[in-house]
Amino acid sequence: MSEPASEPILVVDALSGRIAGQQVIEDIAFEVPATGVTALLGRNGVGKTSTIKSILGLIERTGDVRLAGERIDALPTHRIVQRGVGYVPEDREVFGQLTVAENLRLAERDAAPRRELVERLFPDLVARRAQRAGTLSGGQQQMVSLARALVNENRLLLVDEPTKGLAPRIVDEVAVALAEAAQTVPILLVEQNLRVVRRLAERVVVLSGGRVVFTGTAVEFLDDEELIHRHLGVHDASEAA
Amino acid sequence: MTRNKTLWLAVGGVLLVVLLAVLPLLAIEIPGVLPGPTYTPGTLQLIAYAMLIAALALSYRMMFGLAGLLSFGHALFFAAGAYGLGMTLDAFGPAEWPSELIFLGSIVVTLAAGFVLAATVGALALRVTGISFAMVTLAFAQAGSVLIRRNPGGATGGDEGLALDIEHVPGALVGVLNTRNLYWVALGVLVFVYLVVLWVEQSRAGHVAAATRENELRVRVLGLRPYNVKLLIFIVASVLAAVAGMGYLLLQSGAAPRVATADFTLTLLVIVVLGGVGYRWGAIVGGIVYTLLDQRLTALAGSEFIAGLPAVLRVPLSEPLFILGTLFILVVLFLPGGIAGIPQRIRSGRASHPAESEEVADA
Amino acid sequence: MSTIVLLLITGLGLGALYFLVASGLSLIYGLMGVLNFAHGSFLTISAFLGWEVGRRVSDGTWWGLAISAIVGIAVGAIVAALTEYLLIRRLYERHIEQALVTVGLSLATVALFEGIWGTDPIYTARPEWLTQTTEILGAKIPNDRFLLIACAVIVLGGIVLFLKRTRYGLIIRAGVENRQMVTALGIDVRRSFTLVFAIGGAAAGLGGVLASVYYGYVSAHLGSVLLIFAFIVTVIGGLGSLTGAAVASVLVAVLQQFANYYLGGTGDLVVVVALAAVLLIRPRGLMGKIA
Amino acid sequence: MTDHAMLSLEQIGLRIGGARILEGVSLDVPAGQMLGVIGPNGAGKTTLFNVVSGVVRPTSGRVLLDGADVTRESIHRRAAAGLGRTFQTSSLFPALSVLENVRLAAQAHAGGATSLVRIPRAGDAASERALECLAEVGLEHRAGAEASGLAHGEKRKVEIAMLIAADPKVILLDEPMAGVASGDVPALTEVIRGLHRGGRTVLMVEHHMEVVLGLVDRVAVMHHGELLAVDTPEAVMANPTVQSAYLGEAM
Repeated sequence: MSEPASEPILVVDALSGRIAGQQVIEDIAFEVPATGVTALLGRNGVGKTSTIKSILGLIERTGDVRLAGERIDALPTHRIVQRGVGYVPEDREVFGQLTVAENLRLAERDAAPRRELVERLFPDLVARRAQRAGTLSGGQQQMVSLARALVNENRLLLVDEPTKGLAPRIVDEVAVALAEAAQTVPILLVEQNLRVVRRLAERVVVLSGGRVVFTGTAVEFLDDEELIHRHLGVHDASEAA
Repeated sequence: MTRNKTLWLAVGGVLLVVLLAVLPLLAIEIPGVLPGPTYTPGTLQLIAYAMLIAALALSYRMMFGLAGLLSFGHALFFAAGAYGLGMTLDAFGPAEWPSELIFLGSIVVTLAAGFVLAATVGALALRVTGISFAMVTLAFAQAGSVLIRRNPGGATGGDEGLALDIEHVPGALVGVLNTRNLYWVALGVLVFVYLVVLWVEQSRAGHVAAATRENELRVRVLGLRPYNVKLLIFIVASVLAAVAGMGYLLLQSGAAPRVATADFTLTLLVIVVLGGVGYRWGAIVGGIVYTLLDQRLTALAGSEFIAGLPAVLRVPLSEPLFILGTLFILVVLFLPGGIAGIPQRIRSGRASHPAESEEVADA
Repeated sequence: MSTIVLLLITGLGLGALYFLVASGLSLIYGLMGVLNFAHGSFLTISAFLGWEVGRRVSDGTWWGLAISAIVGIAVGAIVAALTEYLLIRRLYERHIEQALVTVGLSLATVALFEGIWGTDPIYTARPEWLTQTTEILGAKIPNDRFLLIACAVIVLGGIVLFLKRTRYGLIIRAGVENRQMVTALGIDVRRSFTLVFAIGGAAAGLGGVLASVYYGYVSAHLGSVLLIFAFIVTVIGGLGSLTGAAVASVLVAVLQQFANYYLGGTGDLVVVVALAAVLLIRPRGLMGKIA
Repeated sequence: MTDHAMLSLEQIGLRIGGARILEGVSLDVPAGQMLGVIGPNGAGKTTLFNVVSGVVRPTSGRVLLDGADVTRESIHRRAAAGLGRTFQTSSLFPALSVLENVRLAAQAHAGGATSLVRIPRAGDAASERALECLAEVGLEHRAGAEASGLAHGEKRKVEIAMLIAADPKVILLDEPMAGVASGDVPALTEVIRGLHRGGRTVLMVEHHMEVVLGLVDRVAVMHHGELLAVDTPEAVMANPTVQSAYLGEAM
């Protein structure tokens, strides 16, 4: 696919993260171009979620992280988000006691939130405005979580395993929403469903052992059985197919 | 820890105990810290009291620091020791029995009662964890405190406190002239409590308790029941508190209802944190520093120097608890390892103690 | 019958006091995980300053009481907000240390109050109506009970409206569930910490002034006594639940009154037993969130 | 080896709130078998382990350990009855030494672990046993180190040593390779193989396919809280349903 046309929106260098004093990622360096979807791949436990959380300052971190050229690695989480970073966490993390409408209202940062966009993408949520988010299905909760990020004008979206544990039909809906979002905002996507990756991502960054081991285009990676085998260890399955 | 270092620590400890034991025979003066030379009853009384509080703090630290049990009811067991012994001495024994037998019998009865109380409260309170555990222990202690103030059947003396009935107390432990003996009793209590705590911490149960503090689920998947170990630690710590309480009754010739209050437990917490939760001797240092400060600040509050100050300074400075409370806040904010953590802090340049990472998590 | 009515309404009045203290405790714990031992001190300082100002303006009149209440609310809010800002915030996310700091603060401030106002209770003057009684179903109810109940209902309603209708209320409700996710939506959740402390402090401040009406005196230990019961109420109601705190306040206070009357003054003991029982049967309290 | 089921799951279901976490999971694991459990994130693998080890009670179904119904038993009773497990994130007791960690497991197995009277000493039976177990995973030289100071791969090995010391009949390994540097994988694989060699029954959740395929006798595939297939590794890998579940869809 296309090479990054302009300045990358996010530059990560020498990023290390710790949880409860324990190093979980070490010396991570990669870039997210200003357009399209960049997938962050790697086996379970390799530190993908920790990388996202480190960028956001949700866990203790050191390193050099720049959003559109501006250092953000010393900022508290809410300031990073205020600079235009949308976040869709692993496991949705909707506020279960709050209604769908309240979940969305809480997320609105902009003076003119993009409510129509959200309503168009997730018509299901409009019907369930007054329902408590905790009573929604997993797929609907994922819609809420995505909608919370999409309701604002962002410069970057960090999306962590949006299809985890979802039924195939819902996976499709999520992918459609992300594809639409990617038209206007660059996305850093953690995803284990390689089909979704193939459909959405232009570039991939692969982690192993807490470090970046591969950076390149999605096609380059996904078409290389050897690379997939080496870094994700799921190669045997597709070969046997 | 290397064998050599352990040996040196043991030798140092024995020397310290010997020094403390001969203190009443010496005339050491530390102006500003002690009210007078070390052979005088007033000074001995103060140091003895400090040692009993240190012993109590040590037992509290075993629960909080070793097993991670944040109890707000430890005062209950100290009070149980003090009031238990006082009430048994009052009520117990036909006069024809020899006094020594009654005295020893009373101690045994009090210990047994303390054990039963600890086992009951512990068995119930440990069914919950975290803040809930703290609250159940607080509730039981509060019940004890209410009972003592209520003075059922005139047994506890209510707000007036309970005066020690000296009829069956050995003569050597009664009166100002015998303060020296009471001092040695207090030293004995402190050494006894220290050795028991040391033993428990080194024992298999102690290791399991430490493991439980760090990861209870992990202990359970090993096939062990954390409840049993925590109950064990709770009972031992509580009975030790009762032992210190008995020493307190003898030393003070009575018991005040204050020692049963939640405030008193909070004071213990302050002492342990002030001294340093991560260290056994932190509790001892905390207990002694706290008691001496409390006493000396009270003396200072009554001094002419303070009386001459303007009200803005005079009022706060004449309240020892204000100064101690403030000091405590400063320690928590700026000295997380407590007093005992200072050397470690200087060595490594960073501070930590075992309880630091634990959160008050609701069960 | 009249005894039961009297006990019920008196219990409601006492429950109102408990609620004014417990509402703040519960919100603070729910949002921040901080067990605030200094909450009693917020109440005491408000009671003292409210009384000091009120008696200078107009002692023993409604006007004076109103001034006292306003001063009490303001003092409670300011002192609580300062506590959060200067002490609690420095120990962000370290819950044990945060609780310890409030323990230190409570010890220090009670001592300070004793130094300033002495250890004995200071009796206060009240508007005359409050010292009289009203007969309901044959029971002579002291009028101050009605004032307490009315104030607590207003406070409860106010807090509920605030939580339901305002953006900050929304942030607080979300924060009680998942603080980290609130910050990840670009919201400075710490500002709502200060706010919650201020609200809790204001409720406690009003509680302090009303406690001086209920008991007829102010003293350095006013807050410490109520705090113990407020803790009990908070835990029984479920930490973090405002409704739970309200329900438990009434239950505890009414239970206490009935036990005091029918079981020979054992109210305190019965409450303590009730706490132990609730925790052992239902550790998260009546309406607490699942931890 | 007999082929009676050492561990049986009968129609396990779990609902939390309205969400269906597990549904109709039935599985027999014969004694001495090693079973791999695979499936995408969120499929319910770890939850299944939690149900088996007693951390979570199922809303329906039964768990049988060596023929005995343990569905209502507590965690520690199941463990005492011969069920051992590890966790996804390494979970040693960080402030205790490596030896103390393993010794706790050895004592738990031998009994008297919570004795107040006995003080553990170098050279006593439990310490010796702990050292043996550490030697089996090649970590006896780290016995004195504080557990929190170990490298990640070493921690994993200590956990295995604890399992050896506790000598369980059935072992649940939850992603033993997670976070382990790829260079350490072969050594750790060998350690796991050793664990199985004693005739123990082992269940293992793992994303490292080459590890799973090299070790296990059978593979169970989970998806959306259900068991999709249980078969030999080769057959499972050739199964198109598994393909699409695991990789989204065959590419």
